[in-house]
Amino acid sequence: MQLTLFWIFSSLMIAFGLGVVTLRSPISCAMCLVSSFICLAAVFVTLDAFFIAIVQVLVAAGAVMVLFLFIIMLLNLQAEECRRVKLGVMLGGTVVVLSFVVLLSQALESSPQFSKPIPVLMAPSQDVSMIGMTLFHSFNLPFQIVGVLLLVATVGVVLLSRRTLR
Amino acid sequence: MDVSNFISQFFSPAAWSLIKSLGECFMSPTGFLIWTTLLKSALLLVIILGLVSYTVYAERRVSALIQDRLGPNRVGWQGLLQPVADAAKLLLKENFTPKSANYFYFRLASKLAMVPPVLVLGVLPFGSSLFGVPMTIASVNVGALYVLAISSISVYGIVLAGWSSNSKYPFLGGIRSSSQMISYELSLALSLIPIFMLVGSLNLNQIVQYQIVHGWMIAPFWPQGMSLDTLLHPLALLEAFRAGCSLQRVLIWIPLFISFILFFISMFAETNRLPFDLPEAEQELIGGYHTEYSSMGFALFFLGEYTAMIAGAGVITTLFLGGWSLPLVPDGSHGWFWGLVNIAVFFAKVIVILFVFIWVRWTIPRFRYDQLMKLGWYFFFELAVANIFLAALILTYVKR
Amino acid sequence: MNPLFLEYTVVLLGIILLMVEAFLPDLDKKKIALAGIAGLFFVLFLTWMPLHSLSIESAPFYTTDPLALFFKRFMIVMTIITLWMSLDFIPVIQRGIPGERPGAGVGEFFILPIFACASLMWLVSAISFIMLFVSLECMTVVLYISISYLRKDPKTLEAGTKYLILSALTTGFLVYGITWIFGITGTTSIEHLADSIALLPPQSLTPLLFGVGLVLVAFCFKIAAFPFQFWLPDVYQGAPTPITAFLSIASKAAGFVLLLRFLEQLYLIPTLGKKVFAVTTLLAMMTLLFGNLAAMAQTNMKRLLAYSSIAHTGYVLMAVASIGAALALPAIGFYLVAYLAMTSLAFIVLLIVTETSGGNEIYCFQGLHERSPLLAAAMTVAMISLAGLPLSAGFFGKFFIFQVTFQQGHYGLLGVGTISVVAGIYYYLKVIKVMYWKQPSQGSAPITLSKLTTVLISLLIAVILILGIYPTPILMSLQ
Amino acid sequence: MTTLSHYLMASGLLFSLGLAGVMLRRNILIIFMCLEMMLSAVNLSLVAFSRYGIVNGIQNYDAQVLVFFIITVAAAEVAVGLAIIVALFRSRQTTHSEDLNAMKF
Amino acid sequence: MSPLLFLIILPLVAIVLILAGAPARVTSLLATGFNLIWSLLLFFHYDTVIGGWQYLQETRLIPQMGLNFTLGADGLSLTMLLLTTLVSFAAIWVTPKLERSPSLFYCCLLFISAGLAGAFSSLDTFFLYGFHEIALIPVFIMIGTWGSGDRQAAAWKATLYLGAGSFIVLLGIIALYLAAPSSMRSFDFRVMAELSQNEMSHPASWIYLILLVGFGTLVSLFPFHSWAPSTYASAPAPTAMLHAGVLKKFGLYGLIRLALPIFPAAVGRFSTLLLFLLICNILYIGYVTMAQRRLDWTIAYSSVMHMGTIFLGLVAFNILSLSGAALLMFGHGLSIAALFALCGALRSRTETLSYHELGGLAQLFPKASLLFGFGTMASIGLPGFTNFAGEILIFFGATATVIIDQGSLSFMIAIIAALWGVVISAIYMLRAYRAVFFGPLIKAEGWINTKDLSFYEFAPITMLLVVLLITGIFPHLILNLVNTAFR
Amino acid sequence: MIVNRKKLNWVERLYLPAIIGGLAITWKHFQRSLLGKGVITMQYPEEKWDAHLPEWYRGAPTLVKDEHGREKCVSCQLCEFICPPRAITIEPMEIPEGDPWRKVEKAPRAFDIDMARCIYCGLCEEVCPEQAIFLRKDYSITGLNRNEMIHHKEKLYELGGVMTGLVFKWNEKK
Repeated sequence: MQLTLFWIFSSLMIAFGLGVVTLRSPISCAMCLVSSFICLAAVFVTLDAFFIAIVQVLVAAGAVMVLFLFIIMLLNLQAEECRRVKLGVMLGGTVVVLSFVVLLSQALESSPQFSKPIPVLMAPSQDVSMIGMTLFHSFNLPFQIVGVLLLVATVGVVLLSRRTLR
Repeated sequence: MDVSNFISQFFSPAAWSLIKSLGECFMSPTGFLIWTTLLKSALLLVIILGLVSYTVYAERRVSALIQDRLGPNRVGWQGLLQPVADAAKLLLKENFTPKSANYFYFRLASKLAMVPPVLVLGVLPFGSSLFGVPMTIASVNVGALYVLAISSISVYGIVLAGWSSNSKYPFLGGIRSSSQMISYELSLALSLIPIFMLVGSLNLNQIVQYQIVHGWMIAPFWPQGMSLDTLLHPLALLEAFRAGCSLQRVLIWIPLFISFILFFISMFAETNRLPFDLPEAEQELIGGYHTEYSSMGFALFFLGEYTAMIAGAGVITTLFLGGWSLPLVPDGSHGWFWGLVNIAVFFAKVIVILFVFIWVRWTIPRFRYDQLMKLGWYFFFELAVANIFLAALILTYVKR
Repeated sequence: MNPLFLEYTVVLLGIILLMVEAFLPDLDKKKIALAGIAGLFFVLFLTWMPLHSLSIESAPFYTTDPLALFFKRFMIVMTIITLWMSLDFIPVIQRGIPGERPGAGVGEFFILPIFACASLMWLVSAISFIMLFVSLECMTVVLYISISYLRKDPKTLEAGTKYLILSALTTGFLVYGITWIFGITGTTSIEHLADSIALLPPQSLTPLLFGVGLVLVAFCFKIAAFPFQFWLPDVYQGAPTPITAFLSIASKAAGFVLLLRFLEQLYLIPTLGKKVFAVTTLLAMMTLLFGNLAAMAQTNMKRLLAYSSIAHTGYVLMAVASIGAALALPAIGFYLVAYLAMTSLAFIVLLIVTETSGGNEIYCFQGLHERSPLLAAAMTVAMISLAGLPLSAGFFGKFFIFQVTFQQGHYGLLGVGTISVVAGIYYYLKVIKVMYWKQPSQGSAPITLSKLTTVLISLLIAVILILGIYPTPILMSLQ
Repeated sequence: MTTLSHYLMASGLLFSLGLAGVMLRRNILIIFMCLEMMLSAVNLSLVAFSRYGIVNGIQNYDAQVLVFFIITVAAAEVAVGLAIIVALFRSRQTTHSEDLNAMKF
Repeated sequence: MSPLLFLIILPLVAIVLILAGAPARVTSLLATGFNLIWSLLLFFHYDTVIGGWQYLQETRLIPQMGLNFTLGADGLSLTMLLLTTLVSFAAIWVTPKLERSPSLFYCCLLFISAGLAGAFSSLDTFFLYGFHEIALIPVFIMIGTWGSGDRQAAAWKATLYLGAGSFIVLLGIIALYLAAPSSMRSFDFRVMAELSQNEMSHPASWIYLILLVGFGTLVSLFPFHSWAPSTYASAPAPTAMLHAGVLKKFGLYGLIRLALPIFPAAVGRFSTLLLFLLICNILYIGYVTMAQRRLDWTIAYSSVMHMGTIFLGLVAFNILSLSGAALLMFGHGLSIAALFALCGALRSRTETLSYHELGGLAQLFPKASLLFGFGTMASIGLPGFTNFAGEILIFFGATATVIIDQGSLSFMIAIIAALWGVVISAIYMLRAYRAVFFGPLIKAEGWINTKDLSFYEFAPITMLLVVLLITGIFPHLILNLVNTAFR
Repeated sequence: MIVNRKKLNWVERLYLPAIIGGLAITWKHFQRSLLGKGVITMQYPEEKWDAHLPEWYRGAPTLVKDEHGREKCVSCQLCEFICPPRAITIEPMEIPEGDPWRKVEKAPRAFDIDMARCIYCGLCEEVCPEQAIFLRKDYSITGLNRNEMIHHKEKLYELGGVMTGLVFKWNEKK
């Protein structure tokens, strides 16, 4: 069950990811990314991380990407016209990415800990309350900092996007 | 055993063993889960589709009655077959795509608009249990968040419809609608937090269970442990009320009631209903984001909108009005009849809320767009946050 | 006093000023800056209060070791200087923002650095990757906003966009690296990283190295070490000058603190440490060469300072690569303090000259001596110190670093360092040359300085010269 | 049987796709999207490590909290970033990275 | 408080006063004048019987590193300090009226003066080095702003060469410092020398080479000399006076203080190399000097060439030659300062110093002609001038080394070359004298000024030459002090 | 006259009382209608409003004949000209020799009004010099296709009938 779901959703996720990188129209890119995020959430579910999956959908797909879509529409971005392909950039990019993947696979092969089967969970997943406990107890300080971050970001967005400041 | 023996003689042994293993598969826990879930989904879908079409009908009738008219009353008795006729008309009309529209997204959008509200229904406990099967399609421990997440997804259909029509009015409607939905999602989500704090769970079933024990979220006084017997003894009744009432319970009612109001009003904005139907403001935008749609595309939008309304009403019922529970009515473990009664109770509550939706629609005029956004950002958002603090204070510092 | 109160005070200061700005829109914005400066001085004073230990929840995230305290003060001082500089920047801000009234958006320009200061103070205390990530992002977000603050100027926005993309990329690398380190060691603590690594089976080191590499890449982006420095000149040139100063000093120093905390742990694991330090040495060399050689060709003062900041990254990396030496940490600390004084001095002068000559090309400094002897003297002192000529703070900084490098026997690094110093003398003197040799261009008027600015400039000159003779207090506070 | 390396490889592929997008695409908005993709790839790795790193049947929720932080921070970053990009578009009428050449050496 | 501190601080105070608005020339004249008197007092107050380091003061800066701010002087330092104050006083006195920011000019001169005083009175290598480097920027500014000819190129060349050279010195110093065991590390060169003599510290001989290259660049030793002529030729006269007269001596001073006591063995090992270089300095540069066709270039090259002779004194490495070297440093400093001052005075009148455009100036400027004659004689090393005493002592010392230590052939060649150098210098100096001051008056119209030297030009040059004569006739005035350093 | 907007106090600014008041009003209507009271809807095909149609009701345009059974229309084509939606098409013809009404010279050969286009504005009636065209009370004009919606001359006269006692200026001529 887990395996099937994993294969379905992860391959979909990567396929949509490929769409983001290759499609020309920004709207299609954005929609691919949304789909990729939703598939990612499904993969999270196969890992028993329900809360994270939902947050991923809620924030990444439901808020962030809508914002993207908005901006694309607002700016009326058209599909990228075929500009001159810079061979050097293409080649460099491909090489960097390939070497990255090769490095990763070497890292994965080097240790047996990556090929263990999935461990069994003792209790039914209580991830919401556990994350809540972790967040508000032991991670209180970082949580406060995130609060400051959001405050600053709010101020900043108002400053940057108002047509004329009052 | 006899029966199975009797049946088995009609089949070859190989076929019989196949049938038997299929049956075992059917009754194994996983198999059982799967087919009951499918059945529940089908059941719910049927109910919802019926409900949607009759909501549309009700909308027309109620609006007529409020305006001293009669409304559709020709097709069938009192016009009850009107939805069927409407559906037939929509299906048979020409499905038209404007030339300058982006075909793929234009077609996709109408489907996308339909899916999320239906998905929301998946976690709603629409009944207690029937034959031991819980009447929730999926009992998720993040149910409430799931509802919010899915409703946040529903923006896409609208935005895409607006954009892909490649026309002014749909575009404006799409943008308006999505920004409105995003804005009100905040107060929608924040207004629920007092409930989560009180119940300590995001699971909708558990929230309903809590309400059965401690009383509906919008009821400050609740006779705890009341049964048919206690009704007859005034002292026991008093005792039940005393047990269900504490200072905290009374005080927490204030933030909960504010939550209820916030959630309710935000729901109007979230489902693009009057007085917040700016995206479809006919006078300004013709039909908003679905201006260019016809036939089935249009029907899907309509369906989506009303499903969203029903789902919203279901969420309100579940979170604030005790879900399928009604005082003194036992749950489904006491027999299938009570299970059915519970389902009926749930939908009755939903229908009452739907009525309020319609009632409000024909009472209150439309807001101006800037007023709408201001209301969302300057008032509801702050109120919701303050409400959370209030609830937190009460829960922490007032004795249970 | 609870050590967390330091940051809380700063954040509170920021919020109060935001409120004041929001509810008293007619207030003179200068007063906000002055209030900010006063408040930060108060916090600076608080850092010398006795601190007691932390609660159990915060202890795994936050430390108050001398390094953290030292850099907290560093950050506060830099923020004070930034605000102080910004006082002279008000007309530019007003020109750069579409506002209904002349004061619109000016107040926030003073308030944002205060939040950045708070996040930097958290950052230098971070001993957990999570804390590190969160506070780093907080600072980054403030910088995004501040860099693109002057929206009417396309250059600013371009700089903002570039910084945005590259910072986000950095974040990606950083977080991916953290993930791997967490995955292998099972901990997000930096403080106990070495202990956790020591318990690992040897075959786990390869994937760990993968994570370490990713984190290092991210840090290199932050401090602009060689292959990851390309964003820096554009960003520096486009950003508002006080923010450029803040970016080049505070954010860079923070990057070094993180690098130090991280590498300190790796240094304890010889198998891993050797590889990592070989890479660091190489990075230092390349950074030195690139920064100095590229700086020689610059004609724009801000770009020059940008490349010089890359070069200085190289010098500090020299000391980082020699982290085993006893004096390495004080050397880095002192170098960064010296860098703070001299770079901010240079930026102040640049800011004033840009405003009075209408550009930040080097030729705008022509005959500065005749327009304002104090400014010219200040710039000279800054340049001398940046070039590392003696009896200035910069000299002591370089001196300590070379000494540390020598001690660790990195002779190749020393050779590259020597070349860089000579190249450095060349391009820093170019500025001095323009100020003294050339006559002022036609129609440029003498520059009059406000009293506050004069005080700041004199203070910084004094600090540079005094540290050039008496570096002991800074050095002591890190030992 | 799914192993940790399955998840890590999926996440790594997504990450490198994002990286490729950042390097190859020219539209800043799409570059920004690719950055988001990279961050979510990281989240997958984190959750996988957290799920597979179970000690005594109890998960280490530190990683999931970190994921939560990453999502939050990324959202804030996107908000600010898009504000900047929109401001850039307003002043330059472009979102192409190649057109950002006001400052050259 | 060491009285030496006064020498450093007074010019700095004067700078602050000038920046605050005090009249530049008067303030700086007063400051350097007081400094001159003060250094004379110190010079004569030095107790030659006790010898060693006097006027000591030690301020601890970084105890863990052994970094202190130590002031103190022995005979050699006092001699150099006297030279500093003399030349700075003269330089400031001789400074003409300037069009562009005169106060900056005086500030720069005072800076150099303060730095030199600091360098010659510091006992810590760190400050020894640091104070010397102060001069770098003022020189750069002065040449670029008020220089003549190809001043910009000259300024760049000088600054980069000197910057690089001094940085190499710094590396050498750090290497020296690190050579000691970590508990005994110190920057005090007395401690360094002591440690190396007690074999506590093992500085490798390559450190000596580093120091040699570094200091050599500062002194314009042969392959590193090319900055010097152009700098002196294009610098304004006061700058050239201070730089060629005093600043350049710092490299030699540093070698005497650092290299020689700490690396006695290495000096011997690398003496052949050094001898080869100094022969080049004398002969090659000597011939180059003869080929010059401009007065300022001739004098500039001559100053490079004379360094060779002094180096010979250092290589010979006995008390005789070292005293001679010290004496020659003093004498050369004064004479070259006087010559540059005269050069400056002539240039301000004729705007050219090229031989074929000049001639017969003695008719117009008799005073200048007279003083130049004296300067020429001093520079050649005729008896009666300090230069003569110094050179003689160096030759004697070198010969003594050859005889006593069975010195090598190269040593003998060097001595012969140095003697030959005297002849070469006589050739070019006399030719210059003749070409400029005698013969027919070529051109007088279009010159800015045909008046003879004014008082403020005449007096300081005369002062320098008089001191040169006095110490030339009574060299023991200096030798008494200098010998205490090499005892 | 300037009417200043009323300054709302804070209760009013909450809008809740107003909303509740509004809901009460609509509820009242709903309740009444539900009980069948006050519903003013007319069940159309069964019930019609014909009896109540006012005098001035403007229905379909028609042509009328006079008391002699003669066409009043002289096909001057003014109505065709004025018709905003150009619904009227007139084909004139000469009145043949010998006709008693020959002095009028012209009469319509064909007179079509396209009822699919007609907007019931009444301009034709107003402009007609002969008062030959009138808007009558017919309002349910239907047809199964577009052709059926065109009223020809016969239909128009059939609907219009006879109109007497009005101006008939040609009578005095000749």
